[in-house]
Amino acid sequence: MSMVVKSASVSSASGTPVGPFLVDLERFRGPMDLLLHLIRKQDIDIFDIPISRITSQFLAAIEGIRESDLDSAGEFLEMAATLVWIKAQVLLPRPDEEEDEDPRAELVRRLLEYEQIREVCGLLERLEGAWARRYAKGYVAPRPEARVEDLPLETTWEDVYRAAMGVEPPESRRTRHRVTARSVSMEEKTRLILGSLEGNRRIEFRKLVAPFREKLHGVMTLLAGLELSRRRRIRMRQSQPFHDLWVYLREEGAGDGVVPAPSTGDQPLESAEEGR
Amino acid sequence: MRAEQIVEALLFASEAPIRADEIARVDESLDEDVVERAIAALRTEYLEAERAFDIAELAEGYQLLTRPEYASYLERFDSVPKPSRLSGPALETLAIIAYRQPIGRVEIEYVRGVGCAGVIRTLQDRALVDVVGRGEGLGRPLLYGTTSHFLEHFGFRSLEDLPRTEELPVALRDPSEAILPEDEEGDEVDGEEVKGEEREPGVEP
Amino acid sequence: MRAEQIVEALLFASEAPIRADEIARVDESLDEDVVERAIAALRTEYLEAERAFDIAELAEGYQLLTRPEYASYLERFDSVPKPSRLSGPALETLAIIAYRQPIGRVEIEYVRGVGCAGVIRTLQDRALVDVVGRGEGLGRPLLYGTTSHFLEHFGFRSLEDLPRTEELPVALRDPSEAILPEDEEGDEVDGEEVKGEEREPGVEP
Repeated sequence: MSMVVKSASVSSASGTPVGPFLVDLERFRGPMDLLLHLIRKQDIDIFDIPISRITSQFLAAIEGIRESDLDSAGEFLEMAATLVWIKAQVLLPRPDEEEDEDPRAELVRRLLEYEQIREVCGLLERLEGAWARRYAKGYVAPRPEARVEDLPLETTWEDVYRAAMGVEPPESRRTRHRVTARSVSMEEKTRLILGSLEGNRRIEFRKLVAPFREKLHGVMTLLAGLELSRRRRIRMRQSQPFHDLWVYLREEGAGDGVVPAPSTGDQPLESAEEGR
Repeated sequence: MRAEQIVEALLFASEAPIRADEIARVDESLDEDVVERAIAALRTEYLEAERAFDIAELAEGYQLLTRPEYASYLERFDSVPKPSRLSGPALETLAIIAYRQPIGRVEIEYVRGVGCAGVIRTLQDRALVDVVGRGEGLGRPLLYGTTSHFLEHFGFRSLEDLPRTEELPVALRDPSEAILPEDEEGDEVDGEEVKGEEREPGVEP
Repeated sequence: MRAEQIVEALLFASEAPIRADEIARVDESLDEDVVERAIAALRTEYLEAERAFDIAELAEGYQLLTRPEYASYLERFDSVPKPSRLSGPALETLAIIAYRQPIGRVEIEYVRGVGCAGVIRTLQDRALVDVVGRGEGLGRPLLYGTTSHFLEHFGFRSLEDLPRTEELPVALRDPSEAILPEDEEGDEVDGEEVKGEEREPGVEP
């Protein structure tokens, strides 16, 4: 895929200075790889991930994904949505009926597993290299090849019958397609964002997602938000770590960087990466 | 590294006969004469150690080949029937044909959700299924059914013997149920087939 | 004809590893024990005579291969087929399949965080993995496992030989443990249907 190589720290439209965190997306095999890199590079305790900081850094790193790459970038955006969600879970005051599992736990487990896979890859790569140094006999004098149909067939009726049991009736297949049709469109989320900004200067991203329980809504809302900010209809800003993601309407014809900075000390998303 | 060993490694791994001058090019320690002498030395070694192979001198160069007296074993090895089994997809396709015959390819593909042309051909090669007629619809599609060899192989006297129990999926149990749905589902099958062509440049040459 | 010679001829002529019992079938004078002893004797002979090749034990069989120290000479040679190496994404996917088999595509994608359909097909084309069954869940997803060619490619005798570092998390060691959280499943399947065009990021050039 032709994901644009853009470092996380390339300045934003408003001329935010280049930060210390250079990330070349093309080096990464996917969101897990990127996330693991961010964590390992900063010597972060994987069991106590500063989710706010990592989320900011991750979002900053994928800023450079071009709109034309939206399809292939979906994996990075989905991870972004997951991070934003986890961050929200961590921040949300929760009714303390019961100690819930740390919202980061599943992510940590995935990261550890992925890291192990990468480790195993290293081992396999070395083995592959070692065995590639051993060559088999390169030439075999042509001999008559037995035709497949001449070989005795060992398949039993039990095999066939077992396969018969696995045949899926078309009925259920039909249902499945209906169930799985993507029900959340980006246009829908675009309308939701713009609609919510009618009469409001800004709105919290979390509020846009809150009414919907599925992760997909979060992903699509984030996608729509990114698209709208690309089209310069809105601005997304994130505050200091442990603050929320705010969506601002950009006035028609407004120049860059004229959105008044709110008194809460919010700053552009692009530069929220000073945590090193 | 002795010259004999380098020459032997090259003769062993090469896919085609190679000339002495070609061999000589792989290392500064070699020239054509050295290679020729190494080949002569190897031949003597192989003869004395009664190796099953020898270096043949062909028009195009030298090549390691088994000695002719082992040919009969090699032929026997090839003709020793290696038992083969049907793959998972072939089993599933065979089951669908057995229970729903006569049935066309499009219907089979609809039930399985993937293209089946290759699998059907394998089953035909195996003489387990064959074309038994043509359907009514557009293009008069070929209809497939099981063969007498199918009955023989699985030990049935007739198709009546096929077990038909309640646990059998509906798609196979009820021959009256129309398998093919409306056209939009046909599109699904198409889509799957297109997907089958997709290639991934994930391997280095 | 000595047993060593027959075994040698067969090993010499075979392109892939062959099992002792397969070799034994070519002649009444042979049985598995005789073949194993002949292989041991040949190994000693090759070592003493400093042959450029020896007998490797892999994929539950035996194969004649050059010794690694000749690789640099062979790589310079046109008529020696070049081994091709797997890309990073392909290795990653293969590793997951190897350790978690049988495993479906959705689970693989959950571990890697990226779509894998194309990479899986590449691995299938290279005969390193294959469909080994169907899962229980929605849509009865195809399950993948490694092939005997996978064992050959990495020089394993069996899956038991897969490297197991002490730190491998439980999820890696225990294939029975589900890695998909319940509620996520719907979304994943959904995504899979939509993503017909999915490409693989991070394919190395």
